[in-house]
Amino acid sequence: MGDYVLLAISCILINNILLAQFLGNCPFLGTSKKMETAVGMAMAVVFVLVMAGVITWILNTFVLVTLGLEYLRTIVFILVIASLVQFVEMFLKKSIPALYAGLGIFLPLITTNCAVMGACLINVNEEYNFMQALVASFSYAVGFGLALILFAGVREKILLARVPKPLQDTSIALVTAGILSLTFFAFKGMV
Amino acid sequence: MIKRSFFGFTTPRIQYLPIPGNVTAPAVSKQPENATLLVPCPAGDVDNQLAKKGDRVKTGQKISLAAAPGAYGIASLSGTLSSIDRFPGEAGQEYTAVTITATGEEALDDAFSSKCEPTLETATAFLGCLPGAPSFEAFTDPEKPIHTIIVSGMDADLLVMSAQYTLSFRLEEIKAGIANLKAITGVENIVLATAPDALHGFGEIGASVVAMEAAYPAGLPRLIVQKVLGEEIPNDKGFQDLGVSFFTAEAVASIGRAFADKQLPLEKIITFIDKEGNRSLVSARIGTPIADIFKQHDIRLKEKDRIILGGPMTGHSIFSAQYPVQPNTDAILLQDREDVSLTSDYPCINCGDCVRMCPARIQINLLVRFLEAGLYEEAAEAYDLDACLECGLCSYVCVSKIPIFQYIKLAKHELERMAMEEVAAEETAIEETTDE
Amino acid sequence: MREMIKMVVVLVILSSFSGGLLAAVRNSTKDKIELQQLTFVKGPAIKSILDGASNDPIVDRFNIEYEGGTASFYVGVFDGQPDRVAFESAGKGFGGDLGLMVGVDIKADKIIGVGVTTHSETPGIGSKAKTDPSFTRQFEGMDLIDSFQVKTDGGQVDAISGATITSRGVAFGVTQAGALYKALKPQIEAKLKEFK
Amino acid sequence: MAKSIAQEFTKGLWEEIPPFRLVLGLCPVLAVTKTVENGIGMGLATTFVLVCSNILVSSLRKIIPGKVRIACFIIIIATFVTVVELVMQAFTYPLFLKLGIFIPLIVVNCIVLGRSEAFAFKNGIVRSLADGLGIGIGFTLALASLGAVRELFGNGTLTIWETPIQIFGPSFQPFTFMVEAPGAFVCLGLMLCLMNLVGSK
Amino acid sequence: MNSQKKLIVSHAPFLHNGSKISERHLHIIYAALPAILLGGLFRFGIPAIGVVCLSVSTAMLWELIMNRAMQRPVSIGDGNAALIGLLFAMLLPATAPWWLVITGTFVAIVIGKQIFGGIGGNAFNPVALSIAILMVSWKDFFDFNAMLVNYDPDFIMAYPLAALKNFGVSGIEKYSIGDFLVGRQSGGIGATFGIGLILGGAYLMIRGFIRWEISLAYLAGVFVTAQLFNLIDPVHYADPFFHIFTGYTLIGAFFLATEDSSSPVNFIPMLIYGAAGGLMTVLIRNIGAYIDGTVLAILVINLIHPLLDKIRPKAMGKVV
Repeated sequence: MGDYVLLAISCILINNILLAQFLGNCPFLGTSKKMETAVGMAMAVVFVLVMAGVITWILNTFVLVTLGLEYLRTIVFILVIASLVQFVEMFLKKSIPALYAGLGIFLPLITTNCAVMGACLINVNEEYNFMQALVASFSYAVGFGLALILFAGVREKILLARVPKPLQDTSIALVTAGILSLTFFAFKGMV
Repeated sequence: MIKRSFFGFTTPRIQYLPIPGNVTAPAVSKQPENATLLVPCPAGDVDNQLAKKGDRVKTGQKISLAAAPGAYGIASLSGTLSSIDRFPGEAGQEYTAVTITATGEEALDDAFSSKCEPTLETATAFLGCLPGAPSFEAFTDPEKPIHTIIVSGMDADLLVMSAQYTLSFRLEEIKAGIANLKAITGVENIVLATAPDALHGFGEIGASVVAMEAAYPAGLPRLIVQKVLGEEIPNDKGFQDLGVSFFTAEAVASIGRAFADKQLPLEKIITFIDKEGNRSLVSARIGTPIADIFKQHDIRLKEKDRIILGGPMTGHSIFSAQYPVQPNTDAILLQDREDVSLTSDYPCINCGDCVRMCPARIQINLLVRFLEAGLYEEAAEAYDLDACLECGLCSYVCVSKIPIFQYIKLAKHELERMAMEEVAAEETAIEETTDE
Repeated sequence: MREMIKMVVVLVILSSFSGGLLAAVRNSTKDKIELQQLTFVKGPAIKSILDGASNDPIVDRFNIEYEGGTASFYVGVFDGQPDRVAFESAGKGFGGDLGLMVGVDIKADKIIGVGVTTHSETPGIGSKAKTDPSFTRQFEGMDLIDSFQVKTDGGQVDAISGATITSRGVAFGVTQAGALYKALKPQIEAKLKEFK
Repeated sequence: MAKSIAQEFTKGLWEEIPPFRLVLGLCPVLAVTKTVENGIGMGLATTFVLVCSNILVSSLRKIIPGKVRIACFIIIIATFVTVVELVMQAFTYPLFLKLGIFIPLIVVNCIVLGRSEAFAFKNGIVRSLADGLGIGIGFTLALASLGAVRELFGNGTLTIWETPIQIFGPSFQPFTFMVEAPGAFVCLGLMLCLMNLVGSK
Repeated sequence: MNSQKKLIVSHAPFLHNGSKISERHLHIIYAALPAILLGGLFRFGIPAIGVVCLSVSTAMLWELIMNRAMQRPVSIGDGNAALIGLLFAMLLPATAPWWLVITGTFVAIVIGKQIFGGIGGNAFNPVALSIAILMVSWKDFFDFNAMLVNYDPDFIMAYPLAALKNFGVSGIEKYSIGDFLVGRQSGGIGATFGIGLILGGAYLMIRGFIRWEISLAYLAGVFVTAQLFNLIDPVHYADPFFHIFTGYTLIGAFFLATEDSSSPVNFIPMLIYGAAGGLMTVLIRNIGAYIDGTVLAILVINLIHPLLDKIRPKAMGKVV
C-alpha cells in the first residue's frame, strides 16, 4: 500500500507528466487561458487516461508480448486511444449528456494529447504490474490536472497584467510554465 | 487633510467630524442678481409654450418646462427669464438651465399658498425643488407600495455638517415635516437615522430613532436603509422595490416649514469648507452662483484650484465658479492647488488596502484589473461590481493612486448604457417584425 | 453500403500494408538492435570493469534464473582463466532508478569495479557518478560486505559532493549486488566450469 | 493565390516555421533539446515521418473515404513512426536512448497529423512532398537552434556529432538551469518573444 | 465672467491618505537595514558591502534598461528595483562572485518582474524566483560552508541547516538559539541576524507595510510542522525553534512571502497561504532534496495564491 502511495506522489508531483516529462504541452497551453476550460480538460484527461492506461496495459501484456509483436506497440496504442476516445464520446453523448456537455469539446483534443499516449508507453517501459499501471495512470492524470489548474490560475492573473506586446500570449505562458516547472522542484527527493 | 495613520495593521476607520459645539447660525447670503435653476429635463423635451425667454416670474413661482411631472423648477428670484439652455450634467444626465435675472421689486407667488394642503398631489406638484430635494415619485406607483419612510439625520459625506445642523437646530420643523409626510403619503412607519451622539433629547417627534455608527461611510443611504431593515439589500433591488422611501433631514424640515409658512422655502444650508479645512455654514438661495458666495466671504480663487460640490469623498468638481447652488448641494469644498491629490496610471500592486477598507467586501484588487482592461461584464458577473456603495474609500487609500472609484462609476454607466441599447435594439426588432 | 464496403476495404488494405512493412523492417533489424542495446547500454560499463579481458564479454554471456528474475552475467577471461564476471544491479537515485554494473573476482570474492549504466541524475552533479570515475573507483578491491554506505551515514564510501542521494543510491546498488552474488555463487561457478 | 512548389517548401522555413509560428508539437521541442545533436536527430526523424506520410496520404487521397480519413492517417503515420523507431534502434542506438519515448510519440505530434489533414489530403504528391520537407526542415532548424542555445548556456558546449565541443573554455560556470526542465520552457518562451520582435518589424 | 479662473476638474474622491508606493518600499528597505548592517556588513566585511552595492545598483540598472527597451516611463523611482536588489543580496553568501550577482538581478528584474508587465504584474516573487534559478544552476555557490570558508570567527561557522541535513539532530547540538538571534551563525548576508529581522518584521507589521497575517501564519506553519516532525522522530528532525531562526525562514516570513503582488489579500487566504509556506519549508528541509527550502516553498505558495484568491467573503447584497 505504501509503495502505491509513493508511486502516486512521485507521478503527481516529482515526475509530473507535464512539467518534468514534457508530455501534453499543446493542450496545456491551449486550454489554460480560462479556469473553466482548464477544469474541463483536467477531468477529461483523468477519465480517458485511466481507461487508456488499463486497456493498453492489458493489450500489451496479454497480446503483444505473448505474440512477440512488441514492435507494433506504437500503432496498436494509438489506435486503441483514438477509438477509445470515439467510444467514450459516443457513450457519454447517449448515456450521460450532462457529463458530455462538460467534457464533450475536450474529448477529441485528447487523441493528440501525448500525455495519454506517453503515460501508456511509460507504464509499459517501466514494466509496471497491473495495479502499478492503474495507480500510475491515475496519478499522471491527476498531476496533469493539478498543473493545468494551477497554471490556469496564474495565467488568469497575468492575462490582465501589462505584459509587453512581443511577449503576450504564448510567449509569456511558456515562461510562466517554466516557473511552474521550477516550483515543482520543491517536491524533489520527497519520495 | 486626513493622513494615513501610523499603525497600519488594523482597518483604519475614518470618523465623521461632529458639528462643533460653538457653531454659529448660517450666514445668509445676499440675494443674487442671477439665479440658475437646473431642471431635470433634456433639451429635446422642452415645451416652448410653457416657459420662454423673457417671461417674468415671481419668487416661488413654478416654472414648468414640459408636461412630465418632475420637469419644473421653482423661481428663487423675481425677474425675467434671461436664458433657457441645454446643460449636460454628470455621467450623461441632461438638464435644462433656466437663468432668472432679478428685475424690480421682489414679489411672492401665491400658487402654493392658495392650495396649501398636505396631499400627494400638492407634494409632487410643488415640493420637488425644496432644499434637500425630496422626491415623491415613489408614492405614485401602486405596484410597489411604500411601507417605511427613512429620514436621514446623517451627513452622507465626511466634513459635511448640514444634516447635523438641521437635526440640532431645526427639530421643530422636522417634527412638523414628519407629521406632514404622514398626511401626504399615508405611511405611518417613519424612522429617523442619526449619529450615536445625536440620539438624546428628541422627545416625541413622531418617528422611531435608529443610531448609526459614527464612522464613514455609515451615512450613505444604502447603509442606512440596510440598518433600518436589519438585513442586506440584494444588489438588484432599489429602495422602492423594498417598500422604502428615503428623505434627508433637511428635506423633511423644509416640508415642515413650507406648510407652516404657506410659502416654499428657498434657502439652502450649505457647509462651506475653505482651503485650510475650516468649516462654516452658509445659507444661500437655490440657484445662487457659487462665485457670489465666494465674493461675500472674501475668498479669492487661484489658477488650478479645485471647487467641489458635495463632500470630499463623493462630490463632484466643477469647472466654473458660476455653477449654481442646487437643492441637493450640501457642501462646497475648496481645495488649494497645492493640496490637490493627483491620480496616476501606475498598475495595481496588490497591497490589499482597498480590500480592507471596502464596506461592501468587494475584491477590489481583482476588480480593478478588469475595469482597467474595460471588461465590464466580467467585472459585474464575477467580481461584484454591483455591490459597490460608491463611498470612494478604495481610491482614498490606493497606494498606486488608481482612480478606482471613477472606473467603477464608468463601468456602471457603461453597463447601463449597454443594457439600454440592448432593450432598444430588441424593441426595434419587434417593431420591424410587427410591421411586416 | 458501397461506401461502407469501401471504408472497410481501404482500412484492411492499409493495415495489412503497414503490418507487412513493419514485419519486414523488424526482421531485418532484429539482431542488429539486440547487439546495439548491449553494446551501448551496458557495453561501456562492462568494458571498463573487465578491461583487458582476452574475450568479448558481451558475446560470452550467460543467464541464471533465480527466484524473482533472471540475471545476465558477462564473463571476462584473464590469463586464460574465466574467473571474473560482471552483472547488473540497481539503486534509487535523485532523479529515478540508477542502473549499475558490478564486477566481481570469483576467486577472491572482491569487487573489481563498479560502473553506472543508466541514470537520470542532474547533469553536472549526480551525473558525476557515471562521468567521474573517482567515485566508483572507491569500490575497487573492497570485500563484498553486507552493507555499503556513504561516510555521512557512517559507512565507508566518500559521497560525491552535492549528490548525497545519488551516492547513497550507488552504495545501495552495490549492496544488492553483493547479496545477489552470494545467493547465486554456486550456479555461477557451475556455469563458468561449463564455459571452459 | 496558388503558390509555387518552391514557395510551398520555403514557407516552412520562416513564415510557418513550427513551433514558433505554428505553436504545435511543443512536447518534443521542450523535451529533447538538451543538446543540438538531440534536436537535429529528433527533427530529422520527424521530417522523415512527415515526408513519407505526406506522400502516402496525398497519393491515396482519392481512395481514402472522408469519414475514416483520420483513422487512415493515424495508421499511416504510426507505420512510419515504427519504421523510424526500428531503424534508429538498429543504427543510432545512443541517440535513440536519448530521445527515448519521444520517438514513438511522433505519432501524436500535432504537426504531422495536422499537415496530413490540412495539406496532403488536398494537394498533389509533389506539393505535399515540398510541404512536408519544408515544414520538417523548419522544425529541425527550430529544434537545433533551441538545442544550441540551451546547450551553450547550460553546459558550455555544442554537440553536433557525439562529442561535445567546449565553447567557453573550462573556467565557464554553466547555467545549468537552461538544460533543466524549467529552462526549456523559459528559453522557448523568450525565443518566441524574439521571433515576435523580429517578425513585427 | 470677470473672475474666470482655470480650475482643476477631476473625479471623486478628492482626498487621499497620502500613501505612496515609494514610501512603502522605502520603509521595507529601512526595516531590512538592521539585519544587513549589523548582521551582514559588520560580520562579513568588505566583500558583503561589495555584494550589496553591486546587487542594488545592477537591479536598478536592469530596471532602467527594461523601461527604456519597452518604452515605458522610468520606474526606478518607486524603489521596487532597489528593494529587490537589496533582498536578493541579503540571501547571497558574502563571497558571491560578481557575475552571480549580476545574473541574479537580471533574472529577478527582467524574468521575474518586467516581462510580466512590471510592478504588480508578477505572480511569483522575483527574489525567490531568482534565488531558486541560481540555486538550481550553481549549487556550489549556495553551499555556505564552502563559500564562507575563509571566515574564522569565534563561533561555529558550519551552516546549521547543512549540519542538520547531513548529521541529523546530533549534528546541531552545539548550536544555540541565542547565537542565532544575535547573528552568530553562517548564512546569507542579511539572513543571519535574527533579532534584526524580527525587529524589522515587527516594524513593518505594525506600520501595515506588510500583511501581518501572512508572516505570523508562516512562522506558525513552520513551528507546527517542525514540532510534529520533532515529536515523531526527535533523532532526525530538529526542534521548531531551530528551524525558525536558521536559514532563510525569518527573511522569508517577513520579506519574501509578504511581497504584495504574489500574495493573497483576504484574511483566510492569507492564513492558508502563510501556513502552507511554513509547511512546505519544513517539508523540504526535513524530507526534501534541498538544504533550505524557503525560496522554493515561497514559489509554491505564490503558485497557489491565484486559487486562494477565489476564497473570498460574499460581497454585500450579492444576489446568488
